[in-house]
Formats: sequence, C-alpha cells, structure tokens
Amino acid sequence: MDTPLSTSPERRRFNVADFTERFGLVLVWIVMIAGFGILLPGIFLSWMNFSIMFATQSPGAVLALALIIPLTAGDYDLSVGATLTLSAVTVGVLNAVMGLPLGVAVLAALAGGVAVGLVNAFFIVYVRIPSLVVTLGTTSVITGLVQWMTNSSTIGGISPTLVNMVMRGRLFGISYAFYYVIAIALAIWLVFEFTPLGRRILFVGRGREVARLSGIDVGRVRVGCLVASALLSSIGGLVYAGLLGAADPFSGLNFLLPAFAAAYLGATAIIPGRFNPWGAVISVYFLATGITGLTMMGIPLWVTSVFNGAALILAVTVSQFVRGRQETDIG
Amino acid sequence: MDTPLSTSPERRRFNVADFTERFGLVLVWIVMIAGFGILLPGIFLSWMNFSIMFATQSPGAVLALALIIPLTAGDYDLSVGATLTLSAVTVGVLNAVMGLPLGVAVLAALAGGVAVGLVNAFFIVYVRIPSLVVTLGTTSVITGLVQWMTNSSTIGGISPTLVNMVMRGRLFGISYAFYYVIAIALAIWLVFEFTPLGRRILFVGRGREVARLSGIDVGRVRVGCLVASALLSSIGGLVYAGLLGAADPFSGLNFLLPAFAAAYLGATAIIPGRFNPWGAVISVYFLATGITGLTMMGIPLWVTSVFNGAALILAVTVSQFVRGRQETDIG
Amino acid sequence: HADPVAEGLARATQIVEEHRAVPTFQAPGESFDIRAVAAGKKMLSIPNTSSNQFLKGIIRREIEVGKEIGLEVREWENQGQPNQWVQGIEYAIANDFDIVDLISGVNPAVIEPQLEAAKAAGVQVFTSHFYDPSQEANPLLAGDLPFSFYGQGWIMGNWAIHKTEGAANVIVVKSDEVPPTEPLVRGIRDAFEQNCPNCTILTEINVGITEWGTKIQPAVQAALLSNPTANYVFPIYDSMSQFVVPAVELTGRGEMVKIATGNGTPFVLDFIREGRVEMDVGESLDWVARATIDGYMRKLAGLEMPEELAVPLYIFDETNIETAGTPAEANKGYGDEYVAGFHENWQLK
Amino acid sequence: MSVPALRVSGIAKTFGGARALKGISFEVAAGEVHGLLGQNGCGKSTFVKVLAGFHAPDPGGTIEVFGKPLPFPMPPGAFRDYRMAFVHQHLGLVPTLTVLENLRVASITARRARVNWREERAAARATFARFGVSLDLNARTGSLSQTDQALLAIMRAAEDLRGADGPGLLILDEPTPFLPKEGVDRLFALVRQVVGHGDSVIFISHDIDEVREITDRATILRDGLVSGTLTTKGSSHDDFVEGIIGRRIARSVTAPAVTRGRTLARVTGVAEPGLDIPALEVAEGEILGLTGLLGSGYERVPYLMFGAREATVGDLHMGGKTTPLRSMTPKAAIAQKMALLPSDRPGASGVPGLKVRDNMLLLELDDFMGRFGLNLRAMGRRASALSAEYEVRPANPDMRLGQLSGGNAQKVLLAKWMIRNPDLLLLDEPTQGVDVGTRQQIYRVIRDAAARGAGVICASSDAEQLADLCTRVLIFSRGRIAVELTGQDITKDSIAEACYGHSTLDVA
Ligand SMILES: Nc1ncnc2c1ncn2[C@@H]1O[C@H](COP(=O)(O)OP(=O)(O)OP(=O)(O)O)[C@@H](O)[C@H]1O
Ligand SMILES: Nc1ncnc2c1ncn2[C@@H]1O[C@H](COP(=O)(O)OP(=O)(O)OP(=O)(O)O)[C@@H](O)[C@H]1O
Ligand SMILES: [Mg+2]
Ligand SMILES: [Mg+2]
Repeated sequence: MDTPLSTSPERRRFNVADFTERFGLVLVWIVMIAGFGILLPGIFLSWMNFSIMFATQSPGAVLALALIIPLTAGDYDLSVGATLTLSAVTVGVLNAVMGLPLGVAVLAALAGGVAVGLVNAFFIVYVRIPSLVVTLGTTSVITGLVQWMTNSSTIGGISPTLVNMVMRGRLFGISYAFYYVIAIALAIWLVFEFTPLGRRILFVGRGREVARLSGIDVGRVRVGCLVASALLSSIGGLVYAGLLGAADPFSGLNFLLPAFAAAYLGATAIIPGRFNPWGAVISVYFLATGITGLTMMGIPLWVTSVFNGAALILAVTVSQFVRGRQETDIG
Repeated sequence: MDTPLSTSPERRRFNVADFTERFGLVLVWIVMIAGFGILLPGIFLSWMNFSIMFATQSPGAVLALALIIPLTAGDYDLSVGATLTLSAVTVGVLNAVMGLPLGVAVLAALAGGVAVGLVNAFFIVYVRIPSLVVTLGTTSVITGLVQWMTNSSTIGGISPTLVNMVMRGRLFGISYAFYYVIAIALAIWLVFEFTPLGRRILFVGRGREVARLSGIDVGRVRVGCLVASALLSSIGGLVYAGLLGAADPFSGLNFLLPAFAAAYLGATAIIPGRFNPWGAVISVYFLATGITGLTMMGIPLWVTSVFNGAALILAVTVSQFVRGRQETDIG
Repeated sequence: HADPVAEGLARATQIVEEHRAVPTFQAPGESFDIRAVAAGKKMLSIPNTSSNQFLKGIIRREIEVGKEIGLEVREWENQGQPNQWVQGIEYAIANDFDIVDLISGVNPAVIEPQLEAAKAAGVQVFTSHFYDPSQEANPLLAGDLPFSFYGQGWIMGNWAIHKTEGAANVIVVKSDEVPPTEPLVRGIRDAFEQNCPNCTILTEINVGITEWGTKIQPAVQAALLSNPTANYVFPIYDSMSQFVVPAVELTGRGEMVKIATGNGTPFVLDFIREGRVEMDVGESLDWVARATIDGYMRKLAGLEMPEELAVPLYIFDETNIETAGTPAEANKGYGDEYVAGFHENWQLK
Repeated sequence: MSVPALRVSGIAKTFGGARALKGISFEVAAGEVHGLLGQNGCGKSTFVKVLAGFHAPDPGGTIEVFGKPLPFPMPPGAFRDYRMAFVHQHLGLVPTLTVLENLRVASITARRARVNWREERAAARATFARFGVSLDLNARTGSLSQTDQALLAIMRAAEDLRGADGPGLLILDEPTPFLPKEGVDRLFALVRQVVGHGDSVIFISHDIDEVREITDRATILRDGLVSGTLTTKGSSHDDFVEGIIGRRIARSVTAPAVTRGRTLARVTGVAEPGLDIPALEVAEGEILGLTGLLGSGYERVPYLMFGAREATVGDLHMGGKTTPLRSMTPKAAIAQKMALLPSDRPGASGVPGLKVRDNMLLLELDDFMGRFGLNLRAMGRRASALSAEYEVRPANPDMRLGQLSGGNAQKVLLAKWMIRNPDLLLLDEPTQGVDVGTRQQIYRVIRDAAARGAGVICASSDAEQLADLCTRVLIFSRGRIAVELTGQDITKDSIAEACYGHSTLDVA
C-alpha cells in the first residue's frame, strides 16, 4: 500500500552545495588572507597583525552579537550603538570624573544597559510600537543624554584596571577583548542551539502567533531578548572604554551599520538562513581583514568604504546563488 | 433564505476617536507652536521664522517622502541619505569643478539616482537579498565614492541659478524649496490614493504572494518603487545643494534617521496605519518646530536630541493608545 | 661646520623652547574704547557643531566678555548640519543681529547664498580661527581673523625633530575635508624640509571626521605595522588621539612611537599626564574669545582689523602639564597677563 | 465537438530536486464542472499555481485554455486575458487591507489612470447584493471570520468571471473547508449558475460527497501523475476513494462508549458578543463535536477555553480547579494538559519557514535536555520516529514545514500536540485540506486519545466528519447551544437538519 510520495530519504552524507554555503565565507576569508599575504610579504601574515585586528574589532563584534538576539526574536534594535556609548561614558563619568571605584562604575554601566533594554521592551512589547521606531527614538534620547553627561567631550583617565582587563592583558599575544567576544559568541551559540530557550526565541521570531498558542510567553521572550541585547551592548561599551582608556561620546553610532552588516552577512554562513553568532563574528573579522589589508597597501580610506559595502552585497549574493535565489527567511 | 452573514454596516459618520487619531499630530503641533509663541514673544510667531524653517527642512522632507514609497511596497531603503549626498556632490563636481552647464549636471545627478535605484532593485528583487542588507551595502559604497569624488571636501561655487531656483526664489516669502516638497507630497498622495498603481504598491507591500496571485507584477512594482525613492533622494540632493549653494559630502547620512522617524511618525497621522505623504511632511515640520523653538530659547543642544526621540516615541504611543494598542500594520 | 642636521636640530630646539615659555600679551592694535562700539550691538555665534567643546568654550567666553563690554552674544546651537547653519543666519537676519560670528568651523563656502542675503540685509558675517593667513578668505565675508594653523604644524614638526635629534619618521593622521588641514600639514612638511634632511612623513592617513571612531585606530595600526621605522604619530587634531593611543599601545610600540598633537583639549592633556601622549600644542580659549571680539569691534569702529588672530601657541608636555590642572581644564596654564592687557587696550575702567 | 476549456499535456514541475508534477495531461470540456482530486501533496495546488502563472512549469508541457496556448512564463495577470479566475487554497487575501480593496483588487490595480472609488464601492455593493452578503467594506479583512474571508474570495473569483466576455474557467482550490453546509450549498448554486452561462469550473476538494454532488467528471492525481479520470455519474464513493489512495477503505465510525466517563472539563457562564453558553462540559473519553451555521460562534469555543482569545466572563473547571476564562492563557492551558490545534495552519499552528522537527518538538523541548543542553541527536531520532508513526510524507524531518503539502503539515502539527498526551484536546477543523486516506489516520489518532481517557472537543463545519468521529454533537445557533445529538442520533443528515432547522426557526 501507501506508495512513498517523494523520495528524498534522510541523508547525512557530505553535500558540496551545503558545505559551500556554510563555509563559503570562511573560504573567501582564507583566500583573501592568502592574497594579502602575498601582496604584503612579511607584514600582513604576522601574528601581531591578527592579534591587533582581533582586539580592535571587538567592540564591533560584541555589537553584532548583541544585535542577532533581538533579530532572531523578530525585533530590530537600532539602539545598540547608542547604548554602547552610554555604557562607555557612564564608566568614564563615574570612574574618571566622579572618582567612584571601577567596580561601581561598571555595575552602573551595565544597569544603564538593562534600563535601556527595559524601556525599549516596554514600548515595543507593551505599547506595541514597531521596534524600528522605538529604538530609533531611544537612540536619539540616549545620544542627547550622553551629550549632557559628557558635555560632548571625550573623558579620559579611566582606571587602568579596565584597560588592563581589556587591552593590555594578553593571552597568546591577543588582548583579552577578543576572548570576551569568543565567550559571548559561545554563550549565544549554546543558548540558540542547545537550549529550549533558543528554540523558543526562534519560534517567537518566525511565528509569533504559533509561539503564543504553543504556550510560549512571547512577551517575556521578546523583553528578554531586548534586555539581553542592551546588556551586551553595554558590555561592548566597557570593552570600547577599556580599549581606548577613554570614553568617546560619538563613535557608538558609527559601529551600528557595520554591526548590522555583520549580523546579516553572518546569517549566510555557518547556519545559513539564521542569525548565528559564529557567522556574525566571522563576518566582523572578514570585513576587518579586508580593510586592514587595503590600508596596509596604502589604498586610500574611501576604498575601504566601497570594500565594506561591496563585500557585504557580494557575499550575500554568492550565498543566494548557492541557495538558488530563494527568498530568505530573515530580514 | 439568505440571512445576512455579517452585520457590521458601512458607516460614514463623524467619529471622535477617528478624528483624534487622524489629526492628533496636527493638534499637538498647533499646541506646541502656541506654546513657543508665548514663551518667545515676537520672535517665534513670525512669518519669517516659519518660512525659514519650511525652506531649511525641505531636504529632510524630500527624503522622508522618498522613503515612504519603498516602505509602502515593503522594502527598506537605507541608501536614501547617501543618494542625497551623491546627487549634491555630482552637481558640485560637474558644475562647479568641471564647469559643465547646470542642466547637464542636474541631469547627471538624477541619472546617478536612477542608477542607484536600479542597483538596489537588482539585488533586492532579482537576487532576493533583504532590502536592509542591500541598501546598507550601497550606502557604504556610495559613501566611499562620494569621498573619492570630492576628496572629502565641501565643494562651493555651484551655479547661482540652482540657488535661485531653490532658495532665493520665493513665493509668499517662502523659498521655492518648500513648494517642491508640497508638489512631491501631492504627487505621491495622488498616486497612492487615486491610482491603480498606488493600490498595486500597497498590495505588494502588504502581501507579496497574494499580489502576485492577483496578477500584479510584483517585481516591477518593487523595482519602480526603489527607483522612485532613489530618484526622489537625488532631487533631495539638488534641493540641498541649492539651499547651501554648495555640496557637502557628509551630511546626507544625518538626514537618514530623522527621515525614518518622520516616515513612521507620519504613519500615525492623516491616514493612520499607512505610510502617507502628508503625515510624513507634517512630521518633519513638527519635529523641526520643536527643535527650532528649543534652539531659540537657548536650550542646550542635548535637549533637542532628547526631544526628537521622545517626541517620536510619545506621539506614536499616544496614537497606539487611541487605537487600543493594536499591533500596527506597518513596520 | 656645515652640518645641516645639527643646524636644523638647533633651529628646531630653539623654536620648541620659544613655545614652551608662558605666552605674553601683545596688543593687537591701537587702543580704543570698545564699550562705545559694542553698546547695544548683537552678535550670533554659530559653531561648526555645538557638540564641539573647543568651540563651545570659546563662545561661552565670548558671552562673558560681551557682558563686560555691553555686546549681546548668543549661541546658535546646532548639530553640525549645514541646513541648521543656514537657519541660524536667516534667524540673525530676521532678528536684526549686527554680527554673525562663524567661529572656527562653519565653512563660508557652504552657505554662500545666506552670506549674500546677510550682506544685503546689513548683517556683518565674520569668521575667526578658520582660515590660515595663507588662505584666501571668502569674499562675501565682512571680515576675517585667520589663525596660523601652519604654525601649529610647524611646531609639531620641529618638536619631533628636537626629540629625535633629527631622525623623525612620522605618520600623520588628518581630515582633508576641513580647510585648516592643508596649512597644518604644510607646516609639518616645511619643518622637515627646512630643519631636518633625514626626517620623513611616512604616510598621511585621511579620515573623515564622522569616521574617526571606526577608522583611525585600524588605519594607524596598519600603518605602524607596515612602517617599522615610524617613531612619531601626529594626530593633527588632538581629539583624534584617543584612537591613536590604543593603536600605538596595541602594536606594542609605545616605547618607540610617540604621539604629538595640537589643540589643548583637556582629556588629551590628561593623557600627557598619564604618559600616553607626549606633547600637545595648546591655545587659550579665553584668549581666542577676546581676540575675536577685539577684531570684530575694531572693524565696527572703522579701525584696521588685525591680519591674524594674535593668540600664541603654547606647548604642553610632561614638564609643565601640572599647570593645566588635575584633571586638566581648557583654559589653565596660559597665564592671565593677557586679561589685563586687553582691558587696558580696550580702555576699560 | 467544441474546443475544450482546458487541455493540459505533459506539465511537470520540479522544486529544487523534488518533482511535484511529473507530466500530467487531461482535458476539461467546455461547460463542465471538473473535479481535481488526489492525496495531500499530489500536486493539485501546484498545478493551479502553474495555471495562474505563479509557477513556471518545467519546459516541455503545454496548456491550452479555450484553444489558446498559455505562454510560459506567463506575465503577471495574464490569466485574466485567458478568462480564468481563481480561489486559491489560502484564499489570496491581504489581511491588513480592507474588504473593498481585496474584493475589487483586479479593478483597482488594473492598468488605468485612476481609481474611481465611488464606482468600485457601488460595484462591491452590487456584488454583495447578488450574493446576499453584507460585509463592512471598510473593515480590515483580517478581522473577518475565516468563513467570511472564504466567501469574499469566492465572490471575487465569480465577479472576475462575470467581467469576462466569452466563456471562462473558474478554478476553486479547496474552497469548502471553511464553509459550513449552508455556504457549500450556496457555493454550489453559484457553480451551477456559472456553468449555466457556459463557463467551466475546476473544483478541488477532499470531500468526495461534494465532488460527487457537483462535478461531471474528475481527474485524479497520484504522486504527481494522472492516475485516471472518472465520470461522476457512473462512479461510486468507493470508486473515488480507490482512485485517490489506490485501495478501498471502510468508513469508520467511533464506537460509542459503554458508559459515560467522568466529567473532565466544564465551561460555565460564557457571555461574549454573539456567544452565550451557560454551561458546556466534556467527559473523559468523549469526542464532542461543535457545529452550526455561519456566524453561530461555535468555533470560538476552543479558543476561549484555551485562552487563545480574550474572554470577558466565564470559568473553566478542570481537574478540580476553577480558572476564570479571562485569566486563561495558552501557557496555563498547556500546563493543565490542554492542547489546541488551530485552523489557521500557517499563521497560528505551525511555522512554515522552520524545519519539521523544530515544529514537531516545540512543546517537548524540556524533555530533551541532557547534561549538555538539548540532545540534538535524540531529537532527530524522535522526529524521524514520529514522522514515520504519523505517516508524514516525505518522512524527512529536516524539510521545512512549508515544503510539505497541507495534509502532511497537518499531521506534523497534530503530532506536535499528541506527543504530550493531552487530557483535553481542542480541535478546530482538524482535517481541513486533508485527503480521505490521511483523514482516517487523523481520526485514528483522535480516537486513540479518547480511548486513553482524554476528552476531545472538535469544532467542525463538516457534518460527515462529526458523524464519523463524535460521540456527542452540539449544534449552535446564534451563539447558543440549540440542539444536542448523542449516540445513534448523530448522522450527517441529522446534523444538517438541526443546523437548518434552527436557523429557520430563529429567523422566523
Ligand atoms: N514552493 C515549494 N517548494 C518546494 N516544494 C513545494 C513547493 N510547493 C509545493 N511543494 C511540494 O510539491 C508537492 C505538491 O504540493 P501541492 O501543494 O501541489 O499539493 P496538493 O495536492 O495541493 O496537496 P493538498 O491537498 O495538501 O493541498 C508537495 O510534495 C509539496 O511539498
Ligand atoms: N482580531 C479581530 N479583531 C477584530 N474583530 C475580530 C477579530 N477576530 C474576529 N473578529 C470578529 O469577531 C466576530 C466573530 O469572529 P469568528 O471568527 O469567531 O466568527 P464566528 O462568530 O464563529 O462566525 P463564523 O461562523 O462566520 O466564522 C466576527 O464578526 C469577526 O469579524
Ligand atoms: Mg493544495
Ligand atoms: Mg467560521
């Protein structure tokens, strides 16, 4: 009886298209490294170069990681950049200007992040305003508050302990900052892949009503994700402050677009079609490698902007052709 | 037999909640104007003040209008800010630096806008990459190209004809720039409300698959909307260049977030729940009124950022409570 | 005797020593009764952006000086967007201001139509601390008080010559979009050309102001790695140094590569105290404010406007950094003799 | 003989690697109602979408409509030039737009200079008048009940056809699952009217009685191929069943319980707009059917009990606990071992973009927590086993739910709830869009649950299904329970009669 209708059996075989899709970005990255290695002998392919790049890009990487959490749950959080700045200047003001102990300043910065997340969540989840609108608004509000707190000036003199914990302290020649990124990515990966919570977030992002009728507290999951992204952003702010040894009231927003780019680019790699932490981290370093290489070759900086944009579009294009130009589920 | 199946009758009566929802933003605007009029006697409530505001905000208003077109069709276009800049500097480089006639420069600028729109459309519609990703990428590419074209410097000396046509020429004391905004808004409104094309766009934005099953050429509509938004952005660039008499390679991106804010805020007014041109224009001038008033009162800068964000969130919140906190259709 | 290296080093050292001495006041012109000119006049100061503390500091002091002499000074708060500057000038025209002060940053080329409108309406638009004396001021301006950015670069160049004893290899970080950059970099180049045959500018990194936060650090790191002989980085505007400092530290070249910069921004002075930056060429904001108002009032009085904003440049390094205060303040360390000097020159009291 | 309305030859369609249609050929005569039947996933909807120009078929095949060959790929909207009109399986309405906009989409998006809103409105009212329906033209379509939405889509297609000059072809892809008997009758009257005009109709349904009632001939698809064409008059119910699933099946009826079980759950004091239920209870082992005419409100009951829709008053008594309905949430319901299978499959029941295994095991995640988090391997094994147990085809849990046909997706989602062994199973149209073979499998699952002692509440507009499945049926009228049928009294006819009997009584 019952003829099998379609005949795709379950397979766990090696699949070239699948592999290309998952590791395409990594392969392109390796090719690019090799290319720059040949063009810049002795300079590019040094441990030093990579260790520096890994450390320098860590605030951006943390931000990209922060972003993918609400993105997975179906919400945009544009306020991550502003929250990063808020956290950095909170540490600056409390520790350097008001002389409070570093620990207190750090806690206050993290608490500020949580507060931003809760405010976002209140308007998005309770009042039901689109997340893009709310986080656009909070970005503007936070930017104003930061200007007020810092008088629009960079705040120097942050405790060297923070700098030691982020930049000066090294393991295998790489600043601790990088390991924080890895630790955060690992944590997100474990939660996304190996916990029920991760699956719930995914369902909330892809089918709110389905999730609700399956007994998932959709509101709570969304609130949690928004708070998590704000908290991670404020950790990003700590990393940024530790890296500079100062708190800069302006740069946070500049990290925003690259972080979005990395989050989306990352969704084409490792676990294609889903926002995923390893993809995001690899994307950040992929883009940074290109820019570092170009800069070392003495190419003017405007080229790096073009590279950034073109690499994003082309990488996603390639991944789209591998998938046969299906409409993606993300975005 | 034929029992009436559902029994909600059509109504065309005056409805207070409905009216509040549609004109709430306008009312708040009027109250705000009155407030500043009292606080700043003789200065704020002058025709001059408003005519200046109407003119100086016109590039932002054009950008907000450009945005609502692809937003209605369900695509984000983040590249409008960069396209505005591109158009302004194209006119600057061709007319002021290379000495080509203004007409040629303007045509080239508009052609550049169309080209950006087509590139966006190619990747979004044909390759099927999420619009957010593509336009993030083209923003970065255009930013690089603009820096290359201008050597990152402001270009002065654009033909006074352009300045006359945008800023110096006045009607009822208001620069022509304002009337361009009104003309564009009117055109969009007519298309959105009174033409089949407008409904096609709406169907495409609200239900792509359904639109296709209903015989709408979804691809073509989306391409058209993306090209229209890029073209309008480049018109915004011309207005901007005409207002300044110069081309500034950096400001375009600053208009982006406010334009998004205005587009979303506008979707709470006039035709609530839909992106609409009058709502967008009113929102631009509403936010500008607040900032102008605060500036004139000598309130520190940071307050204006807070005002911008808070006004956006609060206005949308009020509109949400009027609607009983339903999930909105947009976003 | 004909050792060009040693001679150049000697000249450089002398230039450095001159600017290490606490500055002295020199009258910008003949004495005049400033109150008589200023009484009842209104001036609108438009900074490049109100978030720039350097400019805001100047304007705050302009307001105070204005109170002393009867000039009403207001700031036009803005976020650095040219259409806000346009709005500011239109506001000044509409509200009968006498002077618009484009203080250090608003490029007149960006708002020419408004300059014409202002001229037609009898509002005098001045710039101060924007052009270098070698640059042509926009003809639509009522007057201009240029500042020697060239001199700032000149001092930075000579500082490196002096410190390396004639073997400076410098990475310059700049922003070409603002007009002061060109004379400033020319000053550095001239210093090396005239006083140091062996010194080189290894590379010039051009970063747009809006991209400082994301691009300076990686670009400087890449430059340091590809130029192992570098021993100085010049972030020509000292606010850049917050991104240069970690770049130097991360590359592990802190011992060898020093940072010299200019503007006297307080947090950078703090960096000097912490040993992360070596030198900063500063100028007194209050002095700039007074010299600016002095120049404008002279013009209003029908007197000759000074050819240059007579504000001295002063070197901060580890030897004198304590005079700037802990934490550093924007206006400390320059002495206060000039205040009395202006008072006397202006016939106050 | 006249030109056939539709001549299909060698049409194939491949999705990725899977061949949904493997080259089908058949003809629809002019003026006939032609059934298109087959198991879930045999390619019916795919064929409809090829016809509409939504999918381009694989090269090779041809389709002629009234003698004119269709160009492939078809330009959007070209189906109108060939005088075809569609009611798609998921209706093809945009929920966030108004009724007017959805109804008049063809006209208001046509290539014209401007929309004449007054005319559109008048045309819409005329349509409503013709069908004896009255909907608020300004209402958001998504706020209509599923039934009203189905009517809207049907009216739209009928209007499309009226506008065409010359004979047309109306394609109805499962228009009936949301329609109560009364709506089906009205639809059939419409179909006859259309055919009377000389138009042809393709009718897709899993309800064999409906097919036998309305069609002249029927083409049966199996596994992407045409397995045969039947002439309705000469074929019995069993002939159809055999054609569709390749074997005969006996109609199965739930054996009535010997003794009524203990009361499992009781709802009291429900009073919502259009719904008024003083008390309703379900016993252990009971399969309670809810039905009624359009607008009678029966289908809201499962959602109210589950906390899926906001309620104002009323209580749920279950397991010795009394919970006010207004404080009921799906989460609390699940904790009380309730389960709800909604009728809106892609919107409320499962996520089409996620894998079958994720959808299937969503409720069970906590059981797969090993020492190192979720045991993915065990989850894979469980999903495969469940796919096999519930006969999901293809049995590949790594496929996305949206890639499965409707019936197979429904089995996955039933499995999702059944693995929790719910005490109270709430179903809304559990076999909508499910073929006759699969329907039996779903019945079996439901009966097994009841035999285990669970209570089942099944809201359905399908009288035959209720007759086969339920041990007790409540017929609603205007929001109240009007008739209760038990035991031998439950037949397809008695249910229909009760529905109408009450409506005429009420109206009178
Ligand atoms: N877009 C698609 N991508 C991949 N596979 C698809 C797609 N659409 C349909 N299929 C597959 O094609 C086959 C036929 O599906 P189709 O929807 O035509 O079935 P059907 O006969 O309408 O079934 P049902 O009675 O359940 O509606 C199924 O195996 C389905 O999984
Ligand atoms: N989300 C909603 N927002 C607003 N109104 C709604 C919403 N959902 C349902 N309604 C309205 O509530 C009423 C009841 O809806 P429901 O779908 O339960 O229909 P019903 O009473 O069972 O009738 P039918 O038999 O026609 O389906 C309908 O008039 C419908 O328009
Ligand atoms: Mg189907
Ligand atoms: Mg119904």
